[in-house]
Amino acid sequence: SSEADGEGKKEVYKIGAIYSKTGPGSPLGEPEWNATELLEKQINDEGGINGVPVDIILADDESTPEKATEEMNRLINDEKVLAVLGSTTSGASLAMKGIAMDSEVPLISAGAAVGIVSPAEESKWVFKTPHSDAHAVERVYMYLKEEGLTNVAILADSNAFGASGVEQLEALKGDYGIKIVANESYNTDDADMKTQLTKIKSSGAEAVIVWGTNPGPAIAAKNMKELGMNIPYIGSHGIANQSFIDLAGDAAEGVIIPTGKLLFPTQIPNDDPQYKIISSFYDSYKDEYGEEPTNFGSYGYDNIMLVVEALKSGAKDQEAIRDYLENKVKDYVGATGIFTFSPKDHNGLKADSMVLAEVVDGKWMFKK
Amino acid sequence: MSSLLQVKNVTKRFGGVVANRNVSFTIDEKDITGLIGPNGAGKSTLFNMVSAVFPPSEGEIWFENHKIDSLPSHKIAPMGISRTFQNLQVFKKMTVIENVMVGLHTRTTSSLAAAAFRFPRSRKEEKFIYENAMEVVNFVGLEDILEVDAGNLPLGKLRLLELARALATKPKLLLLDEIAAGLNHQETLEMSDLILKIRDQGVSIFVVEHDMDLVMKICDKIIVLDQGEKIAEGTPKAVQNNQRVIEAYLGASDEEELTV
Amino acid sequence: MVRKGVQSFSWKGIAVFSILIILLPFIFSSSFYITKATFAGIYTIVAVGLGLLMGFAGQISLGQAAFYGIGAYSTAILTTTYGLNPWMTLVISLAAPALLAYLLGHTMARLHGYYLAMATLAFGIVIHVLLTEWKSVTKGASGFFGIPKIELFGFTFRQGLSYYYLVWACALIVILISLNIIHSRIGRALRSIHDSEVASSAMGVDTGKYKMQVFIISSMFAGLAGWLFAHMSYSISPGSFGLNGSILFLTMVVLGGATSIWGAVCGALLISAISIVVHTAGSHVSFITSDFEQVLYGFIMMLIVIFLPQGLVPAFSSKLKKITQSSVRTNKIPTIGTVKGDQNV
Amino acid sequence: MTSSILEIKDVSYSYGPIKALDHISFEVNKGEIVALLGANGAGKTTVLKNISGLLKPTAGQIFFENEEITRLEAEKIVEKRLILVPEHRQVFSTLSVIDNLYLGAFHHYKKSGKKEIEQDIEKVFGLFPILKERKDQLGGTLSGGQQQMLAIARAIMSKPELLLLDEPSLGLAPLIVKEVLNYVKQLRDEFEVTVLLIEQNVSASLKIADRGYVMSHGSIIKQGDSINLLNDPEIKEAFLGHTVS
Amino acid sequence: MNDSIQFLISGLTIGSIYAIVALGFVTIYSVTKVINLAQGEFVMLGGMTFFSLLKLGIPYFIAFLLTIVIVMAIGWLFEWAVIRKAKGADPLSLIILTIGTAIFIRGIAGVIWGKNSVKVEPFTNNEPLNVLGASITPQSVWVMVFMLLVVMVLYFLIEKTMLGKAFRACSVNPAAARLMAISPRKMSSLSFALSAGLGAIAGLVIAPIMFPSYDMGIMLGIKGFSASILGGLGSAPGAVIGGLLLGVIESLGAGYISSGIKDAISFGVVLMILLIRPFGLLGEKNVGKGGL
Ligand SMILES: Nc1ncnc2c1ncn2[C@@H]1O[C@H](COP(=O)(O)OP(=O)(O)OP(=O)(O)O)[C@@H](O)[C@H]1O
Ligand SMILES: Nc1ncnc2c1ncn2[C@@H]1O[C@H](COP(=O)(O)OP(=O)(O)OP(=O)(O)O)[C@@H](O)[C@H]1O
Ligand SMILES: [Mg+2]
Ligand SMILES: [Mg+2]
Repeated sequence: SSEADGEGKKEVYKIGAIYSKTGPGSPLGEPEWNATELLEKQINDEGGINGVPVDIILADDESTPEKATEEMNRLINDEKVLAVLGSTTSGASLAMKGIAMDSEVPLISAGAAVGIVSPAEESKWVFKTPHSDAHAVERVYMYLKEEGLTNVAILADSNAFGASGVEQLEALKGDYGIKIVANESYNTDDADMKTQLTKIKSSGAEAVIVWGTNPGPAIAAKNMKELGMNIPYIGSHGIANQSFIDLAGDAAEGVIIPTGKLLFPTQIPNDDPQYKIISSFYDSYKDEYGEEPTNFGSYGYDNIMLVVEALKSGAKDQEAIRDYLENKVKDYVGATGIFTFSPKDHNGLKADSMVLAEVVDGKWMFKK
Repeated sequence: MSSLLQVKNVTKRFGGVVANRNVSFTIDEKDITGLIGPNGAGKSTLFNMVSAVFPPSEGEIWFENHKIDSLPSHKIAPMGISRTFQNLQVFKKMTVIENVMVGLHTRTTSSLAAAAFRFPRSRKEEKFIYENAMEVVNFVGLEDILEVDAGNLPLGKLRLLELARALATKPKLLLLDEIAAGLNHQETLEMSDLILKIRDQGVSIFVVEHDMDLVMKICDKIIVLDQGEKIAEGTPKAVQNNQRVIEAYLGASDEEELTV
Repeated sequence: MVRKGVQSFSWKGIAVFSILIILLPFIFSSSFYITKATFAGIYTIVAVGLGLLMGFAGQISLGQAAFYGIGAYSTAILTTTYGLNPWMTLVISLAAPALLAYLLGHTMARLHGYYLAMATLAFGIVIHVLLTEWKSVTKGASGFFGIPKIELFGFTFRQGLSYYYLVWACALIVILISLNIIHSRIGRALRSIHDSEVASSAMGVDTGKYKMQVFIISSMFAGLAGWLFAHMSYSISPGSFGLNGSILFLTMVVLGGATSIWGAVCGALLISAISIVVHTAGSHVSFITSDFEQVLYGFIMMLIVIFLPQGLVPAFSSKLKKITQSSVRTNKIPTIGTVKGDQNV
Repeated sequence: MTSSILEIKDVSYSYGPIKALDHISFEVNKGEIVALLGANGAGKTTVLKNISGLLKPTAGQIFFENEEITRLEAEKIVEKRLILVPEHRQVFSTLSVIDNLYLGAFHHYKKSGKKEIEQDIEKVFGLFPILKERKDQLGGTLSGGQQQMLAIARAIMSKPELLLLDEPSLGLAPLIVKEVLNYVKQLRDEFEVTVLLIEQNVSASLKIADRGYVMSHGSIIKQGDSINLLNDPEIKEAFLGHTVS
Repeated sequence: MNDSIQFLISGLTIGSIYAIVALGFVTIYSVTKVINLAQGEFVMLGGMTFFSLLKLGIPYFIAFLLTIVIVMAIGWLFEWAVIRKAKGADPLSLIILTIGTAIFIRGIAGVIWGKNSVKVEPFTNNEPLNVLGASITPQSVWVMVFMLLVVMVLYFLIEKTMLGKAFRACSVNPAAARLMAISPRKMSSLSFALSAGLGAIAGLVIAPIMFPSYDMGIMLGIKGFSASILGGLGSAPGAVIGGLLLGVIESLGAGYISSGIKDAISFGVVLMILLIRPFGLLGEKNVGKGGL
């Protein structure tokens, strides 16, 4: 991706991107990585930004903060990039945040943890695009409230993704009058969760919220069926993909999740402002890689597009890009949602960027 | 003359096997005491208890007014007991001189911190260790191979090295377990001279040995074990002529038999 | 006459090494290399401690990353949550692992070989779970963030050259201390334990005591490394202190050669070098994708063990000795079937 | 005419830079007991290890029953019933005495069948009754001498044609030494086992041996009938002392 | 009450898997004294190969057997191409070697099969059975049946046959073993093939329970290793007891205390047990000081 180097002083916009292509975060990082590669090509094929090509230097942090630190230093000091995108996991993103703040380079993360951008005053150079877990949780709680379910159980992955979800589930339960009657967790590579589910079963929960990425939630769904539990199963946006349904099979039926709209570009109403972006991104991604981009692909997409937006507007250095992001991104329509950044909010999404989906006949269906 | 080591009614069991049964004896200062007996009589076991490798099942062992039978084995050397091993236990990956220097461990005291920061005291001690080790090495005659890794030495040298290492602790009582095993005649002779020389420096010696020539030549007193029990004790001459000993151990003292 | 094994190591080795360390940033000035080298320095500190433990006390640890983590989290929590000065928390970062090692060492004194490995592995996992689950203190799986930088007389150590020199200064001190130890009576006592524990204790070496002392020292080194790591990064997360980390340290020591202090140093450098090679290969050869890096990494590890089974330093010790003078050699003799103790690693 | 069962031709061996054997040649005839003598480090053990295949000569050839075995693996050589009782016993320390004995019969286990092997075990128990008493004790917990007995017994279980014994009397009580050496003689006389023996106990070994070779620094410096060697003044000087005790 | 039975059944199922993996460790260790930390990768290869064969349309039972054969061949190859080449290495270096190999195999698996989990159909109809109010799937029963089968065969092999004695002889004293006409090389190859086979079986029975993926070997390897140590290295029955115990403690810990710290509980218990029994539950103490 750095072929432009040899050809003298031709102007290019250098942007760095660090995602977890390998390691435990790779199910999340791979779509982000792919989306970034795809967009670099698309942008340059269309003649670059105001005629200037972009050069995105992709680096794999192997899901570790150490590698992320090394790559971050390389991108900023050796490659002298204008901005850095990533990383996938919260741990790596936080490590990169420290460097971004020190070196005054804008960073747009795809990590889940709220700490990456809050408090915003202490995160001057850092932004993030993923649905905040808070939004996902609000969506879920709103639904539960409508259904009249108040006693819920949590079953979450013990990794950063799960932990971040649990944090919000705990934080927001009061606002919706929800009672958490069981709070269980599992390890990413656990083979069986019947023990946790048995506990949940006896806890009197009216619904179970499972927070994790594949294959854990699929195992949970299967185990629930085996235990004869038929209380509603609410998942996270981490399983907004076909492979969850493939793995869980029958057990996936009726599972409800909060998700970005990228999950079903054809089902969202035509008049949805995101309709165009989502369907074109979805199609080109699927053409290129033969799989669906998932919610994580949309983070990769928005991360790069936000920087492109800044460059388009004429921002030419780190400072200007940051300022643009903080002050000029208003009602910007992305793949994940509609962003409005401000000095107080570096995530910029509202709960309505998420919708609910349900598995019906082995397919994710738009619920509301 | 006072007794240095007292073994009182010692019994040792390994599961069902009784390796030593009610054994008592004493070792006197500046004496060479021999311990003989058929294979499996319990000699090494007795040795191991005196050197505190494991405690007796019953009975007591006293060394110079201290009861030592339940001490951990590393507390024995500082009291003045040192030993060699039947199945050699040299430090194979260390050089000859280093092996001997380990023997001086108990005669020095500098701590880990002193060593870590190279306090002057630690450096002075290092010098002391080196010089004393050299002295012992010269004494047993290993000075030509100071820097050879012990693992590369032939058996004869290994026996000497074990001896040197034991001597480096400045023992009052030296335990030698089959020190001449595997040595040829010439080497055995040299070894017995060496042992006598060590005794002359005032060290008491306790030997287990199957080489009767050696035993009879150097020992002041001999103790005979059979099936874990003491069956005889006395001067070499007395023991040699003891009928029980002949039956159990020596066999009819006749070479002719062999050539039948 | 060369007096090997006597506390005789010259300063030459250390001097040459120090000069190399000082000059390195001028040769490889890119930020990437300096960051790598800074991490390598931190790992060196842990690896040297682990090398002491493995090569000299003959004990294996599959939980060294736990001590590293305790050092890091102690300082992170105390400086961030309680606002203490990093220099003050340095003491805690050293003392907390030491205390834990002391408690643990007593209970582990009875274990040998793979059983000891298992116990340390278990300990490592328990600590890792604790770091992940004790959310009110450690902020859980996402990581602890907002750790302040170290300052000295108004100078702030930030990632880059200044931190590189800070880390390597610490590493040099650690190396020096370790060299001093192994060339002392205690070092010899330790090595003797490795060859024959029975004979060693018959010579009056209190094997338990020295094993314990080395265990504590190695945990303190790991704690120091943790302290450096925490203040280098803005954040730390439990993932850095799990089994992977422990295995990484173990790998460094084994590849470099456990029987020499320089072995651990070289091991730490080697691992970083391998990852640079793999990284560079990745950016030049198109089929070495990011996914392929692990394959290559595993492959190189295999090659090193196969072709240099004693580790890098012992294998090249004759050549290296000219430079360092003080590396302890280990001439492994091909003993045929000596009846060894059973499970001793 | 006696035929040679073992022939060593010009064999050399080095441990890295250390030359342990320097163009050694000798032979052993069928039915003989031959003693290999020499000071510590002369290279005796190295010779036996080369013959048994544990070490491979750096030069030269070795023939067993007129067949070259120089490059054969140790485990194949055993199958030809050329059996070594190694220096320092080498019993299987964590296996019981009886299992040690069974393993001696490993290479002919299928051929001989369980019954015959059990009979053999009874036979060696007859020779070393203590082993029978301790048959379930672990090899490593036997006393030094008991281990030596076990090593010899195990070799007998292998049904040797040619038995190589490396210091079999090491650590044995005088009474047992005599018994063992007598048994070696008996093996030869009754079972026609050929024996090549290393002994520090030179006088005793020469008494049962027919011939002997004397090694020094990796070479053979003397050879001859036992009687001649026993009376050789140099040998007396070096190994036997002035008075044969 | 029902809960505790459910916890127990879950624990036994998962414990049986640990046990089979642990038996793989035992097999190799009891011949070569090598702790093969790539054992978990054999399990992964079992699961993933089975998946691929099924996807190719090969009948279920044939795919099952074929998987075992293929993984055994890989185990044999691993010994031949890697372990055997590292002659002079001490046990610790060998551990690192096996870790390196594990990373290598995992890396290749990641390239071949991708990073996603896959799904394998259960052996038989998988309608859960009801046992004392707790539910157990037929596949869990299969897991236990295979575990028992494997341990019985292995126990017989190691304790009762000449081959088993030869195995143990190689581990105590390979040079002396050669003098008994036992080829430590052959035994070593055999043990690796055998233990790869065990890994494959573990992978096969577990595939329908957990969704196999290229990196499932790490966790199973560690748990299997722990189980084999807990039971006492080298002891086949010990490995089984260790595995079951580990599984049950984990499950009860998650059930009655907290699922978040279930690993801390189970490994804490392992630590305790080792302190009381430093050589594992059924492990034999080092040989006494008899021959000093
Ligand atoms: N750990 C043990 N377990 C069981 N029996 C043992 C153990 N150690 C020693 N024995 C037995 O105790 C007896 C005495 O053994 P010991 O080693 O003391 O004999 P020894 O007199 O030194 O014989 P040798 O001259 O052959 O070396 C032997 O029968 C031996 O088998
Ligand atoms: N593994 C080894 N590495 C290096 N040198 C060795 C090795 N084994 C033996 N040697 C050397 O080879 C020479 C011959 O040794 P060997 O063991 O054959 O002698 P030996 O005649 O059997 O002596 P002993 O009577 O002591 O058993 C000796 O100088 C010895 O130091
Ligand atoms: Mg003895
Ligand atoms: Mg010899």
